[in-house]
Amino acid sequence: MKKFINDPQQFVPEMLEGIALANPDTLRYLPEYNLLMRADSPREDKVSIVQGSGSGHEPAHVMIVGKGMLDAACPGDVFAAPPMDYVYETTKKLASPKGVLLLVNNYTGDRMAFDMGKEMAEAEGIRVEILTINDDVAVKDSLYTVGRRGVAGNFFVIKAVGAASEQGADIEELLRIGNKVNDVTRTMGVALTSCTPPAKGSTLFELGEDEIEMGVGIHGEPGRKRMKMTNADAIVDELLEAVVTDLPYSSGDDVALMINGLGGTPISELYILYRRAHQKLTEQGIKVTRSYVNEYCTSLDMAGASLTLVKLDDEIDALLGAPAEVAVRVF
Amino acid sequence: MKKFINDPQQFVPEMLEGIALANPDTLRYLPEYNLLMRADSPREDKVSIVQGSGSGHEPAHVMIVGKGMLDAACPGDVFAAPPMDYVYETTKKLASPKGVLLLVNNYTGDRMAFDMGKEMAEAEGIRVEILTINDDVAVKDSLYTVGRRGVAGNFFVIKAVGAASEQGADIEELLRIGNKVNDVTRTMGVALTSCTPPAKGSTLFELGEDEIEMGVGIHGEPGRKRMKMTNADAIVDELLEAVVTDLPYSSGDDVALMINGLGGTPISELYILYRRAHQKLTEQGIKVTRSYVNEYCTSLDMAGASLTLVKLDDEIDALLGAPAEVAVRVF
Amino acid sequence: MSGTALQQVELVVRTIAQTAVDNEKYFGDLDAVVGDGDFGYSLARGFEKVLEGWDDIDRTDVGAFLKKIGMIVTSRIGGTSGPIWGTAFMKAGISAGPANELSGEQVVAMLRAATDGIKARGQSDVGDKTLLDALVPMTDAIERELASGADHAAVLAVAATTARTAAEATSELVARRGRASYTGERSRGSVDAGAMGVAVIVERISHAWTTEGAS
Amino acid sequence: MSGTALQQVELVVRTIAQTAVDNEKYFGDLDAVVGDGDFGYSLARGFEKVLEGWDDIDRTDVGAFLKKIGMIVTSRIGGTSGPIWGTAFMKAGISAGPANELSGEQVVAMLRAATDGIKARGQSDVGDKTLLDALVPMTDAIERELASGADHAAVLAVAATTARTAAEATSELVARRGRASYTGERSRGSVDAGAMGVAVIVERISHAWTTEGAS
Ligand SMILES: Nc1ncnc2c1ncn2[C@@H]1O[C@H](COP(=O)(O)OP(=O)(O)O)[C@@H](O)[C@H]1O
Ligand SMILES: Nc1ncnc2c1ncn2[C@@H]1O[C@H](COP(=O)(O)OP(=O)(O)O)[C@@H](O)[C@H]1O
Ligand SMILES: [Mg+2]
Ligand SMILES: [Mg+2]
Ligand SMILES: [Mg+2]
Ligand SMILES: [Mg+2]
Repeated sequence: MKKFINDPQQFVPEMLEGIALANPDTLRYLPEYNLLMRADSPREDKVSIVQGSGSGHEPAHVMIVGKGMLDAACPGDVFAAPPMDYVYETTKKLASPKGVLLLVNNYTGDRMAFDMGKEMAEAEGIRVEILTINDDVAVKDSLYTVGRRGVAGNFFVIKAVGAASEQGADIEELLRIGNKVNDVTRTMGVALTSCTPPAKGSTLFELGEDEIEMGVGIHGEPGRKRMKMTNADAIVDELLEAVVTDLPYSSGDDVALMINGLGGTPISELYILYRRAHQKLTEQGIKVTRSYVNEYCTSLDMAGASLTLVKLDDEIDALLGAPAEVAVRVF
Repeated sequence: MKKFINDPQQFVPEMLEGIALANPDTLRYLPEYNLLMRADSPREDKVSIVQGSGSGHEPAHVMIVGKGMLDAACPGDVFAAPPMDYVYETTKKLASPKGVLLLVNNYTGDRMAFDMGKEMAEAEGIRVEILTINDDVAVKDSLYTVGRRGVAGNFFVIKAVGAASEQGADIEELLRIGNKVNDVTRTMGVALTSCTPPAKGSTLFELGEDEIEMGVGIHGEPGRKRMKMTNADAIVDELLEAVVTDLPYSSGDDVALMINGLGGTPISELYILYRRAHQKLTEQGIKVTRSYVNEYCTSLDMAGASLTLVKLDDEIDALLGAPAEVAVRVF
Repeated sequence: MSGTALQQVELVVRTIAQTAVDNEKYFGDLDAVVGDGDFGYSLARGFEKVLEGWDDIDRTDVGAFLKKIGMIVTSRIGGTSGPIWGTAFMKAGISAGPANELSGEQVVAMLRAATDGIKARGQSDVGDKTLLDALVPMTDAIERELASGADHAAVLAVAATTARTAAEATSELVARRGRASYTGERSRGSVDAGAMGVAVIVERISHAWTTEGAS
Repeated sequence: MSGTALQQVELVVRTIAQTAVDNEKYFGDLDAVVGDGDFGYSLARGFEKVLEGWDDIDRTDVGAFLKKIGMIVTSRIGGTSGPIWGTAFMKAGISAGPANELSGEQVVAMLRAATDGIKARGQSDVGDKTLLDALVPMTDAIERELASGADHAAVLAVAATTARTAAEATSELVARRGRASYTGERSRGSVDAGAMGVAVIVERISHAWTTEGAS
């Protein structure tokens, strides 16, 4: 393992400290609870938006705290949901008269920690709601699973509720908006390589020189199937087919298209994927009116990508277009 | 080699097509010359800012065409300067009465192509100036080399002249500003792994499991020395020492600090580097008032990073803070 | 091992904590097969905290002690294991109450409270390929042995073999809960990390009971 | 080989082009040692274009033909090699002028024009560890052999061995121009890609001259 780290156990705290140092005016960092929050939150007139989940998915979610996005991030260790009392303490710190909305990606550990944290915060009279995100089409929802995972599509839910909360929406309205966005958002990912959690020091799984993992999760969980490496266009076609037919998206729809890098894939390759996806969607009469090509939700240093579609209407489009300012930025 | 590509020879054109498809309103793509330009350039009242260089450094420079940055990018193939007639045709297409400013990173191939392209364009009455960027401290300037390389620091030169040209500066003024920024900008990089050019299909050089290359170039050129892998803080200390003592930057200075990922390193690790650099600079009385932590100028899929400092004064600070809009973005 | 009930419970808990710390890598590797590889790290970091604060833990009675352990575990362990393991200790503590002596029935009741707590918290049951697939058969075996009048050391020996056999049998199962469930059929063929963790821990408890009890 | 001067020049240029295309990988690997590995790719892509448009190239005279080749090469090859190789062809063409016959002196003058052009364009000279370190000794050898009255095939054979020996000797040099110069002392110990490319090409020309000339 060659990584820019010091002590693997300090991976998350040192990263958080770095983010805080780079944004001294806008962010506040409370190391006791891995808590990164807006310096101007909580506000009387605004529902606080919080997301928690394991780390290792940067820029999600610790680098998207800021105006128009999250009020706070509550990260756990790499690929591990935050401990329950981090959730509880974060919720207390972010308590606003308008309430606290906890955005949770649908994983067992996260759901349990947030359910328990919510209960404890409610016992102290804080208004708390949980919104669960589950956009991954790779996992078939059934009685025998814990349901679909939340992956890169969570960006759109955060963006929409972040914008709406900035405009003064109350917590019921935010739940409506968040669920609405989640309902029209679908993602599937593919891994070209495994990833290396710092504390493990070796790759999570093995992929042969000529193998890829289709439908991979963002924690290195195996996906739908392992297959032979093939060219970019063929990979996009398979991802797109799975995503488009799931909602389904159909001719006449306006969509946002996201090609999300998983951490080890350069942006040049992401645009090669984007090109094909855009062309194929256009052929099917589906119009791409918003594009997102970058890293949004990664799996540490994994080479790979995911493809997300969001079906747009005027309300969602306006919320996605609203201004926002976060730590991950170019300028 | 596992990459999201189709035909390696189409790597650059397909990437450019992707960028153009994702930005239909703001960009225009002319495949004959690998030319990506602002849809609203050239303008009568604005010097056109053009950068060319080899590809493989994305987002530099093809994804930073846009308002407040470049008017056009003129990329060559991966790690190869553009052919001279691409430069010539690009200059003609961007010809403005106020002139065309060509930003060139200091490499033999790029300088020759741009010198020749400039001569040919001038023969047709176009006003053309060349500004050379050479911020890499790893290469000692001497009679026996071709001088320092241009690396990630070029972002700051582009940002400054892009902003100034938007405000109506004439070409002499842009040369003054660009040279001024270049003169106070210093960079050094380190590679944890090699990179794989698509057409080569295998890594450019070999680095042992426990080796890193200090002072690496952005084309996989070997650097100052090969050394044993060490922790993030020690690596930052070595980069910083080389950069700080070179200008030198000293107590009382305000600086912009950039930690640039080389393509295969996740942003989480970049913030671990940022943390140390910020702390060390603060200890030395050097104040970081602008921070840049992201990928700016990569070497394909290389794991590694570079550290850049820019000494700020009011003029540079204002230009760096001016608004800009480019293809690489979060929202 | 003789001693008060609290001393006995302390021995069990300390052995659990020490085993978790000692097996960080092994447990992590088990979780990497169809999970995300952090089970060992999560347990180790949490139980490190338990050992660090060991002397200051409330020892009013067995119930208070176990509840406090449950709180440390829940608040310091991330991932799925924090809530699951924390709930188990908490529920066992509530079941024990202000006891100073623990009968065989009480011990079984505490174990049932713990596994019921896990089921409720994880919305899971035997057969889902989780640590329940080791814990529940083990509890059954303990109940049987105690009823048959075996002494503590003998009961623990049977508990250890039962947990090990049951943990190994999880490799036949398809995961229906936890991260491993996303892989469906592909989860068959490898043991569940949580179940195997339980087996290793119970073996260490059985060993400690005889050796440390003798000192 | 007999034939007109233009036919002879065509044979030489076609062989250069074909050799560049055939050796894409080998030339690239040479450049990867202390450069950036694209020398083979750049040459191959450019000379592919030369071969594609082969029949349509201006054949008014040797000078026009070479100048047109120089333009294609400069405009289609990226990196350092485009301007360097393009300049060489262009300068050789200008030196040849509207010739229909080429004397030995004229050939040497064309080669000097080419190497002088490279020196000016690249601000480089013999000893900087570039293709000049094969081209210049080769030109010297050709001049000597022609003066001694050797026939074309013999001259070319000597040119080929000279270029090969000179190219191999570049491994003793430290690069002072081009990307390899950034590595300073570390560039010692491996041959220059451009110089070795020249050697391989001249060997192929020497071979083609006798075999294709015989047909
Ligand atoms: N819903 C559940 N109920 C009970 N136990 C569970 C459940 N989900 C997972 N487990 C247990 O937890 C173990 C994984 O723990 P851990 O690695 O901390 O979780 P994760 O990384 O998936 O959040 C599994 O091996 C299994 O024994
Ligand atoms: N300044 C120069 N003058 C002459 N030849 C040069 C010069 N610089 C480099 N070369 C030659 O070009 C070769 C590399 O060509 P190429 O790979 O196209 O360049 P790059 O990738 O460095 O732009 C070198 O091996 C050397 O022979
Ligand atoms: Mg986990
Ligand atoms: Mg090159
Ligand atoms: Mg796990
Ligand atoms: Mg090269």
